[in-house]
Amino acid sequence: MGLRIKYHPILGEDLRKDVVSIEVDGRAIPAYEGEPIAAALIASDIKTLRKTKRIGEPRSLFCAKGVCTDCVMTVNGTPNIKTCITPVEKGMKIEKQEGLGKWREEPK
Amino acid sequence: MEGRAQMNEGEDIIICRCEEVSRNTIEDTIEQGCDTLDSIKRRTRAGMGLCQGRTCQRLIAGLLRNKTGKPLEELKPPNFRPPFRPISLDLLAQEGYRLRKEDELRGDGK
Amino acid sequence: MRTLRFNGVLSEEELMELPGFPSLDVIEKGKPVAVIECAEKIPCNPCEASCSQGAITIGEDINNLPSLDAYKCTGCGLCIAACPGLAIFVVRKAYTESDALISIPYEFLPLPEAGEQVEALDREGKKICLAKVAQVRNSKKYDRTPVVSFTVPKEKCMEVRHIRLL
Amino acid sequence: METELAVIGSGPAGLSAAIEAAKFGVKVTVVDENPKPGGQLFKQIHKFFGAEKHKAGVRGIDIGNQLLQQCQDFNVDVLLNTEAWAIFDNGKALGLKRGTDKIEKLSTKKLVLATGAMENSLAFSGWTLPGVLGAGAIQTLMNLHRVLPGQRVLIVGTGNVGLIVSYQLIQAGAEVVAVIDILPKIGGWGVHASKIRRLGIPIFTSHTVKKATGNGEVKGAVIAKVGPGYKIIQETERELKVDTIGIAVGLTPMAELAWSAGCQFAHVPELGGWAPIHNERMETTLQDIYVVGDVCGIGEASTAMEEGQISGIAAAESLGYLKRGKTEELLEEKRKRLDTLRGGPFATHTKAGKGKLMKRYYKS
Repeated sequence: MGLRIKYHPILGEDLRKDVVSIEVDGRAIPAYEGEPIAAALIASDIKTLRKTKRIGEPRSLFCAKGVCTDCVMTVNGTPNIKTCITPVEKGMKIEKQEGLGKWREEPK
Repeated sequence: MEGRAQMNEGEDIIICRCEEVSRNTIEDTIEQGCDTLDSIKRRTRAGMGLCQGRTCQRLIAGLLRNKTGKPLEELKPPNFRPPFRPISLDLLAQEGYRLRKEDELRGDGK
Repeated sequence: MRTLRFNGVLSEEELMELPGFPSLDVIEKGKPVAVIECAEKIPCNPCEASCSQGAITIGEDINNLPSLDAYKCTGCGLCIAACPGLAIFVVRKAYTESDALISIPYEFLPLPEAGEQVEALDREGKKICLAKVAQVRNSKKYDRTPVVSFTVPKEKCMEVRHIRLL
Repeated sequence: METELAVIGSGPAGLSAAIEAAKFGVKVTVVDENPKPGGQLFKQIHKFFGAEKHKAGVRGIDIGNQLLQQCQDFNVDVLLNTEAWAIFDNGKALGLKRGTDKIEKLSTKKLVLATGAMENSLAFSGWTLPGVLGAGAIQTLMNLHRVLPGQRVLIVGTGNVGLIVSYQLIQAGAEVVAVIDILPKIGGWGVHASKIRRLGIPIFTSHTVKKATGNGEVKGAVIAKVGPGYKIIQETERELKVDTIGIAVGLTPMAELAWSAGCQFAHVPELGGWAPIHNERMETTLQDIYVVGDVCGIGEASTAMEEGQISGIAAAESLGYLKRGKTEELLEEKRKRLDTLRGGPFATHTKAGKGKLMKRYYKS
């Protein structure tokens, strides 16, 4: 987790211990429970969060406050989830969203 | 300053990130006579995506001002209509149904 | 142009005009004295309250520039951490025969330790000489703005304003 | 759900409004779409300017914690993960979406909109690449969530946000390769500029970013000098090796709820564009709706808190919790503080802009 800020002159040491595992496109990624999904992904150097519908451009976090919707991903089968303000929960299944995304066929 | 220096000259770049509408497309539309944010939105979908124009509206207003000379005071944002945040129709319908049931139970359903 | 508004660095002329800048003969005398490099009318006055000697005055309108009474100033350095703009330094030119002691706010990790050799940087971040850390103060009162004091050759004392760890 | 005063947005303005009204007994409900309250306060890890008597020299994060404590002390209800997606009946009812799957209606007597602002965009070739993001977004990511956006950063814009974020990137352990601005002068406070200059960060004024390079993510930034008319001067282009480009070119009020409710607006460039018209009590042209903080003109956290308090007092009076005489006395004190905070040369524009908004209020 090279982009994690463990020690900080103002914020002090990061003492969070509640590391959980989330699944991103089938790969297990460590994350802190409750942090935004996008933060966990960027910390694991996953920058591309979705591909656009027309040109297929990669996109990532842009406004980080739930406004621009560039960070939307498919979370537990639901597309268009703003990952910058959606907290990580243990075992979440996250998929890079292609275009508008697909709803899972049968909601659980 | 506003709007003027927000992009470099003569480049075809994406302006509306959600709907992937380029500068050229928007400028062509303006040349064809669209001179409000609303008409550009209807014509090109710029500002109609998930973010509802929050990211690109200012950029488009800048293009409009540069092309038409219209002052920014005259470029009102298109109408904001709810929902202001993405919300699934399924959820809305469920709530509508629930509220109607409630009204019926209270006996004031219309 | 080498002025604050054009490159973020106060020019010598700009510095000389500041009411918080002690006169050069006070500095020359060598006692520790605050150097307040605050040049714009910011609505801000914590420095005034931080000074137990009443050496810093802003007055009723908090937009006023801080002015320093260099004769009242004991160079205690409490204002260094109190200044939200990190624009106050303490210079003691006659620390030893050859060296001046400079105190600066330093909000970075790792913190240097007393005795450590570091690079001394000017207002543009350019290395101009070496410095030796004398003291690091980081009490609760400073609220996470540690104050680092270090020695540099006397003649550099009005140029050096930051350090970089080696 | 029912309340007496609904506040949308739990930033410095919204929380201050809520606390002030609750102090006088008003039942207050704050709504925020974020999982944590505080708005942009908790990413402000620097000490604030201001009057020593009123939280100057205190870091934004600590002010945030003080406000949250006060919310508890005065029984302010704060609904998090809650989006206000619609506004009905002249602000008397709100459509809320709570979490991902619950819709609820909130009825209220008075409404304070403290929805803040959105960062302005800057369109250049490659600006959609991962690695280009708002400077405020960088601040959120690193100071709130403790993750760096990258290792080597170019900041575009020398306003206070650009300068402060640059300093904080160094504090967090990243490298800031340069800070550039298309204007010939630095936009933000000199002390913030000096802070990063002595760290060795160059500031290039009269420079623009021409493009972000890289395939799939940012690998570099081509910057160039601009001449008259902000046109790029040929042969001044050079590429900086960066993995992150932070855009800090100002803010725009985020006021769609006020638009949709039917509040009247004015275009005031000094305040960041379109802003809802309001009076000295922060009332909009619609009775019962107040606007405070960045949503009615880009300002500082300190002024946002004063505006919030003013609206809280005004709302408390109109709900019958405060007598007219006492109200005027309290408001006068807050207005004086606002005037002082906007008394310096850097706030002349904001002050003029606010004057325009209020003039329009009395015309309408």
